[in-house]
Amino acid sequence: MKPIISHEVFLTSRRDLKNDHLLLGFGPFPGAASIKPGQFVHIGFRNPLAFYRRAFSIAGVNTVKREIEIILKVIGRGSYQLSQLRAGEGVNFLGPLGNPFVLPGKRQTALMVAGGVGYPPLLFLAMHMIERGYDPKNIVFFYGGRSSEDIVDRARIRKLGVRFLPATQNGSFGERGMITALLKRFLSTPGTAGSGENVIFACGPEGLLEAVDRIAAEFETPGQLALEAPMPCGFGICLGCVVPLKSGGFARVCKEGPVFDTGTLAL
Amino acid sequence: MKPIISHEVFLTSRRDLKNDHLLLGFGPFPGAASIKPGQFVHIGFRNPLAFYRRAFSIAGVNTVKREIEIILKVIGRGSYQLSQLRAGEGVNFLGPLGNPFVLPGKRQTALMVAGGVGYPPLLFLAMHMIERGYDPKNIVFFYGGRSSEDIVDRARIRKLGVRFLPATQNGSFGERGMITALLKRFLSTPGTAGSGENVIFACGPEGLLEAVDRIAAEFETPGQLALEAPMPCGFGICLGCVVPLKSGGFARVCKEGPVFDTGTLAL
Amino acid sequence: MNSPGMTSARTKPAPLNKKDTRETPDLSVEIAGYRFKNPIWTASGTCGYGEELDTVFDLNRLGAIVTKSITRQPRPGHPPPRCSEESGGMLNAIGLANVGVDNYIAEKLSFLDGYRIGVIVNVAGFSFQEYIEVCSMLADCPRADMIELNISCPNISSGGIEFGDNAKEVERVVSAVKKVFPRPIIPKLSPNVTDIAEIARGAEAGGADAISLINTLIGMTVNIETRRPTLSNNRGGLSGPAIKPIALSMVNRVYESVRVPVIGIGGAMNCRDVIEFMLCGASAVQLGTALFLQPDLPVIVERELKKYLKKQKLDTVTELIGKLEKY
Amino acid sequence: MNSPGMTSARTKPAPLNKKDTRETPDLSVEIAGYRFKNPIWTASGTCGYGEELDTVFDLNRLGAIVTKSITRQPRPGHPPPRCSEESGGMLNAIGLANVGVDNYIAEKLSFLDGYRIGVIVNVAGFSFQEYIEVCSMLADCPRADMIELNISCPNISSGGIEFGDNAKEVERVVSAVKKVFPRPIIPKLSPNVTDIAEIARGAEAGGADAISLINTLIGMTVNIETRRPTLSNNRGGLSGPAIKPIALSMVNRVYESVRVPVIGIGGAMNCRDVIEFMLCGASAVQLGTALFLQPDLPVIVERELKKYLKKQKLDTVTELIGKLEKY
Ligand SMILES: Cc1cc2nc3c(=O)[nH]c(=O)nc-3n(C[C@H](O)[C@H](O)[C@H](O)COP(=O)(O)OP(=O)(O)OC[C@H]3O[C@@H](n4cnc5c(N)ncnc54)[C@H](O)[C@@H]3O)c2cc1C
Ligand SMILES: Cc1cc2nc3c(=O)[nH]c(=O)nc-3n(C[C@H](O)[C@H](O)[C@H](O)COP(=O)(O)OP(=O)(O)OC[C@H]3O[C@@H](n4cnc5c(N)ncnc54)[C@H](O)[C@@H]3O)c2cc1C
Ligand SMILES: Cc1cc2nc3c(=O)[nH]c(=O)nc-3n(C[C@H](O)[C@H](O)[C@H](O)COP(=O)(O)O)c2cc1C
Ligand SMILES: Cc1cc2nc3c(=O)[nH]c(=O)nc-3n(C[C@H](O)[C@H](O)[C@H](O)COP(=O)(O)O)c2cc1C
Ligand code: FES
Ligand code: FES
Repeated sequence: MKPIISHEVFLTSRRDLKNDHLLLGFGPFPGAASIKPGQFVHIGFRNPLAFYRRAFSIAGVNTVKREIEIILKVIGRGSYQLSQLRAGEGVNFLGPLGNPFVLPGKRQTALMVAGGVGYPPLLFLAMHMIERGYDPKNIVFFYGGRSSEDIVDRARIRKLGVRFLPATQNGSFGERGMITALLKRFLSTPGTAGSGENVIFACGPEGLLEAVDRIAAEFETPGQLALEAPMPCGFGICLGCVVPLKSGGFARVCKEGPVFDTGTLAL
Repeated sequence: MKPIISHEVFLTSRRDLKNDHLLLGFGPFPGAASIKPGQFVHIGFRNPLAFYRRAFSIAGVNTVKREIEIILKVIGRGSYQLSQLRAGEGVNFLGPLGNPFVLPGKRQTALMVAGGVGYPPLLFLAMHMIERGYDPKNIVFFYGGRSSEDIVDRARIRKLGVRFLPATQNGSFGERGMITALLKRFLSTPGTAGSGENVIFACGPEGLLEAVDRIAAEFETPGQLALEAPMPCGFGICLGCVVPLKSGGFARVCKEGPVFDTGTLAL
Repeated sequence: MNSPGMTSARTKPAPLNKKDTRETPDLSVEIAGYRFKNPIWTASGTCGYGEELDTVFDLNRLGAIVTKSITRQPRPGHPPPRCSEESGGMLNAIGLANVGVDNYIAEKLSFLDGYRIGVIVNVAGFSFQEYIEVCSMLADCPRADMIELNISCPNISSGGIEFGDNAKEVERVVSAVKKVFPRPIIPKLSPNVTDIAEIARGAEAGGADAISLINTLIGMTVNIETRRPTLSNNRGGLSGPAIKPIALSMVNRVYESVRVPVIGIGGAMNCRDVIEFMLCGASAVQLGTALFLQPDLPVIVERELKKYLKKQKLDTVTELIGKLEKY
Repeated sequence: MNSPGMTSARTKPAPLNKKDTRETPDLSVEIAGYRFKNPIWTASGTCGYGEELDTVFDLNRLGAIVTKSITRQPRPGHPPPRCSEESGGMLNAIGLANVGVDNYIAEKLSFLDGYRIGVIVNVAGFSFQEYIEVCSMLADCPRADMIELNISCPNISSGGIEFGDNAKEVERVVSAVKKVFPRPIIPKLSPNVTDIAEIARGAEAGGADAISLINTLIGMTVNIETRRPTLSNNRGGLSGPAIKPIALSMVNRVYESVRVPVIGIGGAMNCRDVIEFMLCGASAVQLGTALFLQPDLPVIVERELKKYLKKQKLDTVTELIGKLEKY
């Protein structure tokens, strides 16, 4: 088994995105270069306000500075405590944890479906692919939220040169409606899918993942879902983060996941 | 019964004294003007690192700005959390709590005996008396610690014009030895006591208070001791902070104290 | 029933035809034939006899106050250290320090005279006789609306086993005090037992009008420098948020096991916790250790509880009681 | 005794003439005739079967590992949510998810072969028969140095009352498994009982070689938006620092009530806590929930324990055991 690194890292950068979202950089993290999109870190504090550690998808790496980026939305105790960190203050990173996304073929079209604060691992996935020579035009970035406010970090997404398809439930930005409805329409419209086959990558709230799972089945499109679950340990020892499998039994989100193929989970 | 004020106050000033001591100012506190030396505030945090509130002697008031000063030494969770506060951040003050020192007669000599971080209420007492027209020469400020490091805030004490008699156990500042030995020598030396009678005011570790209590009895000198005790509530409802009385039974440090006459406690 | 602020329902519940003039949402709850203006009470030993708390907020805001355990004779309590700070809570071994029932009646109870709140007098004892004596002395004090019976006390005559450890003993002591005290009796259960439901049924069989739980859990910690326990009594009682899950589970067990109302106690620190207790079956919730950290908490809970009910479109707080949807 | 890393003392304790070559301070402890290199163990259900933890630190640093409860058949465990985060701890209702004893022996136990640590296999069951079957299968596995018996399981045949709730039942199940397993048996006690000392004496009467405690406390919490319990099993077990005072008190009670060694469990989060448990009477201490927050904690505790002993001028950690100075 690959060693799990428990490492003290320090806040190196901080950028306020809008709507209580923050981009935080931490380093030095020796293993930064080998981190892959879909993996996460489990963050511990010296004087934690909450009891568990908190898991955050890796949203980017700087392999030169050996830094890791995460993007978070301030919601409760854990994210609040992160938001209060000052430059140079330390936290403990346990990671990288979990299985990454499996990259698509270079000629496939990657349909990334992000819901709310589920976008960070997909942003990382897109950047990672483009760095590795994937054509940005073969990436479609679906990004849904309740209103315009929820669609943050637009500039960075646009700069990648991917096809950006936002949707909001109140229509205040992008299409009006659920992002999964947009995905479905996309898949139903002949010609829009580009030259190759499609592969779906999704991360977001439970409802979104369920819908994507159904759509992937309906359109016989392969897909990968990045799950979240409360994680007491984050590295497989507590059996607390399980998700039921279609085949019966359970899988640990932190260990067998957080990325699962569509069609495998009993969502 | 006087109302207990539970009040949100904000950090308004901060000065690093040496040896992990900090002077913090908080306001606005409507009752600031009526606060008396010996009283304390019980400080609560929004996201406390420790379970109890933490009690701090009031070390000074600014009645114009309606601000309260406390002086703390960073020791554990509570004092650490205070030390991490940023300007403008809020805490909850419960107070002013407890009974103040009873001021001496104007012609008496006030022998203030401070041990380590017990000096803040005595500093406040000295300032308070001088503001009220007491002659600084009638105040003798005994201040003991293990080494020179422990004797902080010297400039402010000297500026008051009081007689400053420090002592350290290793002799690195002031006299060598226990501050209570110095007090005893002072009381034994004819003439040093000034024109009037003496009254002792003491605050510091348990050993110091015990010794002062004995010395006060030996020299038949009236005295007042400001006690500390772990305080679950700070305002008399838990009965958790008691100290045994010579007359039998117990007194609550937070309610009947924290200031007690010498000779009354079974230390 | 002549206690101010409450409507007796000994004969029958007060006609509720003034419902329309009641505030919405309505926070009042009925327990043992009495109507309390809200389900927010303070727990015995954490609010003294009321005087100190009244300097922080107007006691009239409470549904009821449960005063510090009283015994036949005054007790000084244990020597310090009596309390120790723990993760998510505290240990206490106050040692039932109290002024004794005579002084209580003469000095303390009268302080509460003017208040329109329920006054529940918590009574402790070290023998059957002591419980009976204290309760019968309170029978003649109309301001003592109800008695909460602290049965987490060692029964000296039976070798120090706690009354609350045994369902038969609980039944016996409850039925004995029922005979001498004409108003409701609320036994307060100890959580340090194998089967809380059995104890609760014992209390009910003895004639309990309601049941409150939980008292503290027995605990101990050690100062590793001095190698001594952190309490002079060696052991103490654990309270605070640390015990909330245990309390909720027991409240729910008891709610499902008896027919009398249940009063929830244990680690409630905010309005969410109070709602949790009510969903688990509590008709009222006592705030205890939380008062040390935030003495004006009852007022805050009252406000937030109303907000929650409005958001949930509920007219009355009673619609929460026991409405947990179990898996 | 051929388990690596331990010296058998079935016949007599290994001669300690190599004392001078031992490290000072000496962290080794002797329990049930075995010598463990240190008193820092990991608790069942919080360290899996060891594989994952070994990626964080070298398992050889442990005194012993206690593996996840195994049953006769594989069990998938309860559906999610299985855990809920609480103040100072967590609730879990994993539901004894495990690979079953066959797979355990075939796949999991062998992983620990190369390690010079004590391997303590935790066994759970829903009937006497199940305990006996699983334990007798382990009898032939030399790597299973000892068995820890998880008796906090409902006894299906006696209406679901937990084995651990009744001293007679505990005695019966312990003496039954003693007959089929030739090495030490350590019953692990449930704290959800009125008199832990009575249960411990039952375990000792059944032939327990040591006693470990405590398992989790029964608890429940509620999501006030959905009105559902936070766990699919409704109730779960409370662990973490919240329960430490309860655990210490019970460890001390049991230490004073039996002659066999006691293993302390419950909310130990750091070296200070481990020392508290030892002062209360524990010969070894299991780290549980703490591993989720700080998986390399055992290594840190080992280092700090040595420092503490040096500062206290103690040559061996055994000088701490039970050295609490009570009031
Ligand atoms: C693999 C993984 C990746 C994640 N990546 C990100 C990310 O990139 N950006 C981001 O903002 N957040 C991410 N999260 C969510 C994050 O871990 C926190 O749950 C979130 O920040 C809210 O925590 P809080 O302490 O602020 O809120 P609180 O409300 O105080 O705490 C959340 C509580 O809810 C529980 N919980 C319930 N549902 C979930 C869930 N779906 N996930 C985690 N905990 C849950 C937790 O156990 C905890 O008790 C991720 C979670 C996981 C498991
Ligand atoms: C009336 C009063 C006035 C005080 N004035 C000052 C002051 O002016 N400046 C200052 O620095 N400190 C003062 N203290 C002490 C202060 O309240 C804290 O105890 C101190 O800051 C250490 O707390 P901590 O959380 O940092 O350390 P920790 O070690 O984390 O906490 C202290 C712990 O020890 C317990 N404890 C043991 N002995 C005492 C004791 N003598 N007093 C309080 N708690 C104790 C507490 O309950 C708590 O659990 C005062 C205490 C009291 C009661
Ligand atoms: C300092 C203190 C003193 C207490 N004294 C009493 C008492 O005299 N009688 C009693 O029945 N319960 C007493 N209790 C128990 C509380 O009433 C309550 O049952 C328990 O603390 C759990 O609730 P909490 O966690 O909200 O505090 C006391 C609790 C504390 C913390
Ligand atoms: C997630 C989890 C799973 C557990 N599984 C088991 C188990 O399978 N068998 C067992 O005997 N105890 C089990 N326990 C109980 C622990 O071994 C330990 O007794 C308890 O958690 C108290 O210690 P702690 O507070 O240090 O965690 C489990 C505890 C947790 C938190
Ligand atoms: S969080 Fe513990 S197994 Fe996944
Ligand atoms: S701290 Fe509660 S009575 Fe003094």
